[in-house]
Amino acid sequence: MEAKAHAHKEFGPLQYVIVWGALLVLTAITVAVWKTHWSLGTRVTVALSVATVKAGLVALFFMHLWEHGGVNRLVMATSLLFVALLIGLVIADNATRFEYANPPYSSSWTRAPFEDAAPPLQEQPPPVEGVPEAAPH
Amino acid sequence: MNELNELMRNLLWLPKQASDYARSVDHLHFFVFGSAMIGAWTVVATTLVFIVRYRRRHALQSTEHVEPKPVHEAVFIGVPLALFLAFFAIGYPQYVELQTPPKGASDVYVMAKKWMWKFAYPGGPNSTDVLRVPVGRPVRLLLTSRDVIHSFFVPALRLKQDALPGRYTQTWFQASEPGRYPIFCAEYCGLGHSAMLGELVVMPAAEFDAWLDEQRRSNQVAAQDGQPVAAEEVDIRGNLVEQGRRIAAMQGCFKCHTVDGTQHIGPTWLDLYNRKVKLEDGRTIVADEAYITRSMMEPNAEVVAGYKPVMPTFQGKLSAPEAAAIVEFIKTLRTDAPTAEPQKGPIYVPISGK
Amino acid sequence: MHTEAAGSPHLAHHFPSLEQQEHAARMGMWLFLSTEVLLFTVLFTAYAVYRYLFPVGFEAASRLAHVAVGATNTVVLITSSLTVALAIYYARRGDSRKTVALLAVTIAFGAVFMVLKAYEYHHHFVDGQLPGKFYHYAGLKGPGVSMYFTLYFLMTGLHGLHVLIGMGVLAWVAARAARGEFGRAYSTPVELGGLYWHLVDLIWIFLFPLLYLL
Amino acid sequence: MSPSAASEAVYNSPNYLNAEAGIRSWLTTRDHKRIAVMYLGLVVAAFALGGFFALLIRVELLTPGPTIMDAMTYNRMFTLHGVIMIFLFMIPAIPGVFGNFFLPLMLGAQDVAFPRINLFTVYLYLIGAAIAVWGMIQGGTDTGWTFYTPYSTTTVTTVAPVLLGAFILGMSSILTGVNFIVTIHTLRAPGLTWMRLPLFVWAIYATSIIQVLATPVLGMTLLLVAVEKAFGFGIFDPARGGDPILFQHLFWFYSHPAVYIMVLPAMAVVSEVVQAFARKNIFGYKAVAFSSLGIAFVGFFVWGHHLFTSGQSTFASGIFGVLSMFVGIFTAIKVFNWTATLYKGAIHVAAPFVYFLGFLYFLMFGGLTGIALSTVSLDVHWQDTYFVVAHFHFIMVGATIMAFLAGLHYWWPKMFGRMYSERWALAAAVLVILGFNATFIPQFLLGNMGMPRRYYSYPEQFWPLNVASTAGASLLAFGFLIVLIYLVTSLVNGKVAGPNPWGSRGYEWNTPSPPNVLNFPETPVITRGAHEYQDPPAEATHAH
Repeated sequence: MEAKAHAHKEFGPLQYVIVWGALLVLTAITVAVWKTHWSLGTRVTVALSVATVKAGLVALFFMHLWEHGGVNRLVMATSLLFVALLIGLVIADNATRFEYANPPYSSSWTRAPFEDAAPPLQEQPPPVEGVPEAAPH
Repeated sequence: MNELNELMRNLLWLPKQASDYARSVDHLHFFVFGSAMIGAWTVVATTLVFIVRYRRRHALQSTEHVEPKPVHEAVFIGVPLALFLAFFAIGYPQYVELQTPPKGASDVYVMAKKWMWKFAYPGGPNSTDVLRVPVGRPVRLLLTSRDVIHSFFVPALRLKQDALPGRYTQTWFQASEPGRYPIFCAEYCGLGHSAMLGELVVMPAAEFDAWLDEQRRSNQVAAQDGQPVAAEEVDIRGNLVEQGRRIAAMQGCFKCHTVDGTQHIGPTWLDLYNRKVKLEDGRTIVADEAYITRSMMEPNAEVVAGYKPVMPTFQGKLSAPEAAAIVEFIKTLRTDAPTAEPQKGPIYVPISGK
Repeated sequence: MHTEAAGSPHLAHHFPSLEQQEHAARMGMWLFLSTEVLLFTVLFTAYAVYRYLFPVGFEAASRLAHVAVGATNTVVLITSSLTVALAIYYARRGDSRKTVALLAVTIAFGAVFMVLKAYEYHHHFVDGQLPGKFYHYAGLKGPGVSMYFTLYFLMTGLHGLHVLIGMGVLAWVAARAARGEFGRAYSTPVELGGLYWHLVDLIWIFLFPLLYLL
Repeated sequence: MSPSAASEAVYNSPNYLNAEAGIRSWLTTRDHKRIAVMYLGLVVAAFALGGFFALLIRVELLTPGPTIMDAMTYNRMFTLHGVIMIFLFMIPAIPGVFGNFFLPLMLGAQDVAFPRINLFTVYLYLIGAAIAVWGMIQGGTDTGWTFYTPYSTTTVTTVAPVLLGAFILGMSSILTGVNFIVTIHTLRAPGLTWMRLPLFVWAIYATSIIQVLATPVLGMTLLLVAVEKAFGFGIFDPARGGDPILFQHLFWFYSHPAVYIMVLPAMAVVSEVVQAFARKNIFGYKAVAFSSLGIAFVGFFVWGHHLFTSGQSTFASGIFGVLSMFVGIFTAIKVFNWTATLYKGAIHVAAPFVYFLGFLYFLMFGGLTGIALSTVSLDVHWQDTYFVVAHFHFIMVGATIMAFLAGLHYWWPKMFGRMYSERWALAAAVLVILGFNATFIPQFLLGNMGMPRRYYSYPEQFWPLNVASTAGASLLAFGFLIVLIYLVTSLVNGKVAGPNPWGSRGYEWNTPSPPNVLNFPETPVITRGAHEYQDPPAEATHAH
């Protein structure tokens, strides 16, 4: 890549503008994908991958991790590791617990919970109603 | 083997083992305790030997530079790790067993609220603070809470499970020894946390079946929580004062209010009726029927001075006749009338405008 | 991995040379930024959990977000990141005039961001699309919907607070730059202020798809 | 590097205590040593306050029913005790006092990287402490230091000031951590490679990493609780689809590593003490150094072992359970290496060494009960009982306070230039260790019996052991009182210590006692590791 050739030099305005352009293009891509009718999984994957690439561009070039690197890269990598850890392990718990230990009427309550003797829960939830078809504005 | 079990159990002050599960957990406990003790005291003894053997002979004594060989560190890591993983390898399957109720276990619904336990069996029978189960049959508990997190804890079963508000958790057990065992709340839940006691009664299976049948047949058992007893039922049973006492007990009033004059979380009921009470906001009020009833429905509106506004509302949990019955019961609690002879017939005043 | 840092010639000097001081300051800033990342992680975790538990409610609720405004704001923040990066570039070359001008533009972009954000908030307030118990929008009801707005307001609110702080920091840096305090030898505050601003941008880069597009 | 090599000038220049006079000079100081002394005063005051509440709690538990206070007061009391001891004493104590004082000295630096921020942390500490204590006096929080939702969001007592106070104290802790990490990276003296760093520095480094990465999570979580309580946003509210277990995950993501924030500095101190009093280099330097980082790292993966009975999934409990076993290994490595350090040493049994032995004992038994607790099925019985209370008091009070006292006695002559009374010190050390055992061993047994924690009253069968525990606590309090008295009097009439009364070869002893303002007359050049006690000393031979 072009940036690699300048790895040991400081970036100039031209490089910054190129990164900026790339970020705008990526933003456009996310919005465009959102407008498609692809499956939710695909859209989530694309949106998060694009966000990660954008964040990487900002961190490496605007925030100079590319040139300075060293211990600061380690700091950032460590904190991101712990971010992944916290989110990952908490979700792992929610995804595998006793289904009715999750909040009532969340996705893990797959059927009507129990027989007559179950004490009633505090709030009877309605199903999600009035889902808008597309963005209202 | 059994003697060794009893010896270790008493040595460690553990309560009786009321299930096979409790026994196997204890055996792991003994293994962990024993190996930990051997390991730890070996280190302590080594330290003491070194202190004596290598005591300082003169002030500026020099020492040689000792570096460990890799094998030392490997042993330091390997031995405890093997032991710890062995603990886990035994303990985790036990935990999995506890989390996986067997098919065919009978269900009991456990509802915790400040500060009492309610147990409900399929088909309607329920009880407060006393959980009856048959010996030798698996029982699954489905726990929930009305307010904050509580934790259902039976030391004799080595079993504990939090009860979360608005959702269910589950656990199960199969008691092997008939008897009566205490139930504690193990998750801090406020003023009455330590008074939130219950009792597990393990009965012979036949006795339990008979009890459950009788409960199902009988109208004596009130309907579930949240479905107040109909007014006629109160009337039919006639003895309003006795009824009030029973309702008060079922609703858990005595967790906070005494009837013998002792100060507790809430004001005592003894001599409460027509007493002049000072409120938090400085007003003085006479505790008549209206005030007592208001205190059940909107407990934190007029709090007696010196008490915390911690009482939950009973709006929707007590019907008007039930509330009236409790008032009637309170009226009888007088020091100048030690023999509070239950009055006959319904003499409550219906509360209007509720 | 730490020996690598020890071997670098940078650390061989003991007395805090200007270079070493800059290195220390930059490292301190990065550590501080990592605490900011973990601060937001709490909200990201909550988002992940509730998004997982209430997929239908969240998807429906996110359609109430104003994507056009959000996308515009993304462009605004990305552009402000460019201007602040250029400001640092010129500060290092001792060009105070350009530095101040670029920082002023950055702050202006920040202000635009906040105004657009306020516009969105206003609409959500008017429609009753509010967090938790305040939610009273009749058009959409169901499990997880009010939780989406709880998280929406908490996440964008905390982010907005950071934008305001960032604007304050950059204004202070710009004032110092205007006094000609920075030059080839010393421009650390511009760089640190810029790092903070980039982080604010970086977090928005994730907030935008999570809150508007999923 | 040796005192004799230092220039004459440094001995004639004023030390840090006398350099400037007046309250103002203290309140605006940026000298890391003065900041450390201020921290010492503050944390000792906090400890006294927290200890006083602990005594009241023990007195209340002397009888099964109500003894001296009502249930509400009791609940506030244990909350106060927990919050003060953890946020105001345990977390800042060793980093704030010994970290601040000795980290730059051990690195051969003149100060920490950001001296102004260092002073700022003291003020943050004061502000946070003031808000929290004011809140506890005004409203009296009754949630316990764990602030579990939904209890904390529905209680009638005031919770917000305590949450805010803890948040501000967290900021203080974060900034201290950032400061130390940067200092260790950028201000090491020439020749002081990573593998020559004193072990104290390694452990403080590991502590700082946890402070920086974990504390923000707590701060945000507590703010969410405050927002929830004030506005009802419903993020943890079960009635609005919120998940109370999520709060527990977030809370323990900080609060389990926080345990290592409390114990790693203790390990830092005793690593120095054991080498100085055995006159021997550590056995297995790399193992001890890297196990600190190992604890810091793996310590982040194990928080879920606080949730085995909470409704957490069986799968997640398995992951957290097995990882908890690994975190125990790092502590085991340290214990074995400290013990092996005594081998072929020249051991002098002085007060700091007695505290080291106490530390080793409490850490070992506290640690092993910790391993037992993370053995998943055993935890189900012990969770939220007095067994847990006894376990973490063994680690926190046992290990950490022993190490704090070991460090205080070891470095007292360096910090203040005076010796304390060795005879009183030995007597107090024995008293403290005995009193501590008498307090908490009965609590292990109470936990086995099944007595839940945070109990205001209890059934009769728990009575005898509670009496024993209260008796032990009074012994313990008496021991602490003696320590306080002889240390304070030593400031006035203690023997003048001289630069190195212990003959220690730690880098920090190459300064006069007390050190002068700029620490070293000229930048020291490090040519050997700390605590090398061979003859001839390594520095005498480094010339060729």
